Amino acid sequence: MSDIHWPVIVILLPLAGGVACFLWPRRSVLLGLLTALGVVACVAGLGGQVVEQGAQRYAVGGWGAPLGIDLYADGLSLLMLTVTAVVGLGISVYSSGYFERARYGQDRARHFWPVWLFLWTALNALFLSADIFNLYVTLELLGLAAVALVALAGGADAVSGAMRYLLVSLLGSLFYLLGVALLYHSFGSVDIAILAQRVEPSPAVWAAMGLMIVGLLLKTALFPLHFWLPSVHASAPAPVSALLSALVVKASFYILLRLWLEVFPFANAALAQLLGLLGAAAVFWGGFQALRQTRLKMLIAYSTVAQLGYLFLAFPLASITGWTGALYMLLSHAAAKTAMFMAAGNILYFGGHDRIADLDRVVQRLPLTITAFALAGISIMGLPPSGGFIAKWLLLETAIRSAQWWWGGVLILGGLLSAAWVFKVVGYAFTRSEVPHEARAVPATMEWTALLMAVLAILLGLFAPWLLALLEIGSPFGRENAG
Amino acid sequence: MMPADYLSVVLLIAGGIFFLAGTLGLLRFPDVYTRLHALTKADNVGLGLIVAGLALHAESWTVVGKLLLIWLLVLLAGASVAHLVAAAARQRGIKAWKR
Amino acid sequence: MTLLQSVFDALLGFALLWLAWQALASPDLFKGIVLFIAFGLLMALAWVRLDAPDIALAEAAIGAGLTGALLLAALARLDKSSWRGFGRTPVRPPEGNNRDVIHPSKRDTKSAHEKTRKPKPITENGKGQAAFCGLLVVSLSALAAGLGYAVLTLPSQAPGLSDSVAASLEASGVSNPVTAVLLNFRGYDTLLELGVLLLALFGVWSFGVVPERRESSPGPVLDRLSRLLIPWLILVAGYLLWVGAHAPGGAFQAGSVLAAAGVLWLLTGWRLDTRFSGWPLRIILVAGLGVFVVVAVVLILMGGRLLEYPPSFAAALILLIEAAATLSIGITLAALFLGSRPETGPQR
Amino acid sequence: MNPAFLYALVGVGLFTLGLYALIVHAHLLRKILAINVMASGVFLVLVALATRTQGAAPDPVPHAMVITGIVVAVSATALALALMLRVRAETGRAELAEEPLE
Repeated sequence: MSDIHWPVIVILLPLAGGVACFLWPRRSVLLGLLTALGVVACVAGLGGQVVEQGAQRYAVGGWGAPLGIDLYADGLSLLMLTVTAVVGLGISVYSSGYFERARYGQDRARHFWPVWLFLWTALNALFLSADIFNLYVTLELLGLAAVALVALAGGADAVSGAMRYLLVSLLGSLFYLLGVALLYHSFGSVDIAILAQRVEPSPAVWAAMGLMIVGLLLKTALFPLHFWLPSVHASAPAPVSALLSALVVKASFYILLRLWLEVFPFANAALAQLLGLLGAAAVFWGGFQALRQTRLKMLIAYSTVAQLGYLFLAFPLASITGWTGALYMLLSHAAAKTAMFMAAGNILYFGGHDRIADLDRVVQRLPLTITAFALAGISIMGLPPSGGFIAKWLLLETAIRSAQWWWGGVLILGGLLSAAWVFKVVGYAFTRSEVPHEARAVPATMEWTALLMAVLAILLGLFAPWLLALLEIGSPFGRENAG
Repeated sequence: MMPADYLSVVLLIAGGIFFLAGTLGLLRFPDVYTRLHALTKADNVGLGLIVAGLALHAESWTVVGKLLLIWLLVLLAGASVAHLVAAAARQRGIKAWKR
Repeated sequence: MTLLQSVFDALLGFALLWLAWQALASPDLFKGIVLFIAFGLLMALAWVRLDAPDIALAEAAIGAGLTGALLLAALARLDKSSWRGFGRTPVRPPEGNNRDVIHPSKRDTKSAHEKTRKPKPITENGKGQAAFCGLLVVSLSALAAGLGYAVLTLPSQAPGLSDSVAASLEASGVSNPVTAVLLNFRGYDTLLELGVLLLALFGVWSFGVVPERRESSPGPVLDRLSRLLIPWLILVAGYLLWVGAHAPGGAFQAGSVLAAAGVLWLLTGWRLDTRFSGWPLRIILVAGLGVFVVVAVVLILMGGRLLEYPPSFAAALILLIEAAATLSIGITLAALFLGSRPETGPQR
Repeated sequence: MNPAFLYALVGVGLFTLGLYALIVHAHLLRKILAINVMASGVFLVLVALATRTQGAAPDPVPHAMVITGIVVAVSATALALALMLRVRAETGRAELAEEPLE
């Protein structure tokens, strides 16, 4: 068991699956689902290996850094891989219903699977890479796949959104790559661990830091660089919106986190405060905009802007508990937001529109879907016993302990804003709209997947101790005592 | 310097002059047809002279062969592309320049 | 001599900046693209000056050549206004319009270019726009100055990996260090990169069918030229592939030369027979990535690590991977030029 | 001046020039050109700095990285151009509508 090359299999399996879906388009749903199951099993295998033996380093080609590329799996990467696997499986199952029978014809379905499996490959490769240039390649693979998936929806909004997303994504990658160039020429390596040993402040390193942070923030859509996100996430097909919100924006955040912790440990407190402030602004702006939206998917997209803001509150707090809280936020947001976009997708599928004011007794007609939405809402608001609650609790605890209570205020006010829009949507779900709408039966798989993801978001609150222990493997956040 | 070196320098400079003339023609001639004429004629000879100049310095016959091949391919491509450009221009109704 | 070189470097650097500026600022899109191609060729010259002949080849073939072809093809399709709403179903331009598509009259092209002559204002009022542009110029100048300063303060000794590459070159199976890095030391990057290329094709195909440009018959000259050149291009591709093991060249350069042959062939009006545009085409497209993955898996099953070539097989394995990659890169790039999935035979 | 630094500065110049054009121009084809110019700038910095040790052979690792980068750039360009044609077909213009000022 222990000598199986799990990190490699986790990357190559979805890649091979994508190629297979391309070769046998008529079998793509079956192949895609099988691949999804296989990837989940392999991530579990990797998890077992990491839990048993601690953090893993894998030298591709046997060369080892700095000449070769290293893969690295510790608790942090394992957690990201796991959330990708779980959400990915959910999205695969959901998509098998959505693309098969929705207004997207057979043709759209066969285009979806190869691209989605390549996107999964990119995510797994990204979370396992220990090499900043290799991370650039995975970022490009991720970005192009995401753009292609957004454009699958067709129509002026989706296509324009995809185009804007592509330009933003390429711009972010180029900023990042210029940073890579400066780091390589300063220290002669692109391996994160080696850079961490050699790095010392210099003008080139400051420039690299600025470039990489801006590039990654652009991709992560932190306020005020979020301008592209709402229209893209709102116009994509529902499962794609789910995976963009749950996984894709988190990937660039993950790189940012790794670099911040290991390569740029000398980054000063002022910068951290700035990131925290931008995060707080995102929480308020996103929450406020979400409240103003009239379309359900647009509302959920703005809530993503707000939720991404919470992740950055950990930067000024800068302690192990703070980082853990941010990671837990990422995790529970992934599950909850997947459920929400799936629920929105069901409503759209059912009634052909997502105008909040015309939800028209959806609660009676799609009870599972509305339950999923409400449960996901509980996690987004941060009420116990959900995953969102644990995350906010950890962040709040750190804020108070490090005498920066105002960040705690942001958490609470942000929660109130979320509560306001969740109740608004759920409220309209009970009312009868003036005009009756045509309605179409939603496949059971789509309703149940949404519900399962929402239940997962709640259950995350109960698994917390286990997951937090997992996160300590390889101590990605350093060993200093919190507080 | 060997006599071959002098010859090579002369050839290279002569090639450069032809290129200069061709470029001047491209910039100064009044319409697409005359510009093509300047470009292809002068540059083909210029490249030929430069190839000859470099061939004198070549270490082996394979290099000479490669240089010659480059020249021939450029001749072929240049002539055909000049024709295509001119044909396209004529199709679009661009009149030849008259004094 | 060094003075001459410095003057040349300075002129080249200035020309690069000037051409880039002209290409981006030109009111005529066609002119902009042509200037961009010229920019790519000068970049190739810069690579030669920087002792990077491998990149010079790649830049000339891919950066200037193929990107230029892609840009021009896209511009030509942009000018046609007769096919609104392609995507769901293949829409052919109505028959009556065909002449227009074939011979865009002077007026047509002019109007298409004219449309882009006035850049759209960023904001409604002109004063606001001027202020915005001013602010932008100031902040970007500051960015450039900061980056320039950061670059200039780097130590003048590069702490690169030349020595480790040289030390391991023996075991890599090839003697061209760039190929060794691409296919062996950092082969995993190349594996993912082939994935990126294939993914771009998935994406382009998923956007739907681009209306076919019904070209006028290309005429005897182009026909003859392609007949003469294509065999040569294929030969050159094979040569570049082979020579890449010990001299500048390799799969990417070879693949792009192959793609150039494909583009030339497509320009003469040739289309893939529908019998071959299903399975056979797909197999070739995924061959590069597929062979790479299969080699990786076999090596792991034999007890090695991912892409850990046994030194005695390294040369052969690299050549095998490169050969498949060349074929796939060439065909993929040509397919990207075509712009949409070739119609498949009646079995679909 | 060491030519390595000269070319690196040209690279920085191209990067900023491309960024300016990307922001200012509305036409998508120009934006795509701008991205390509920016990429060339980054590649130039990456390779130029590798030759800055006087008298030593250049470092091949950045060369390989740039070849990877060039292929990624052409893939992205192809995708962007195809998408531009889709935008043109769906909206009638090869420009993006201004982002609504929320």
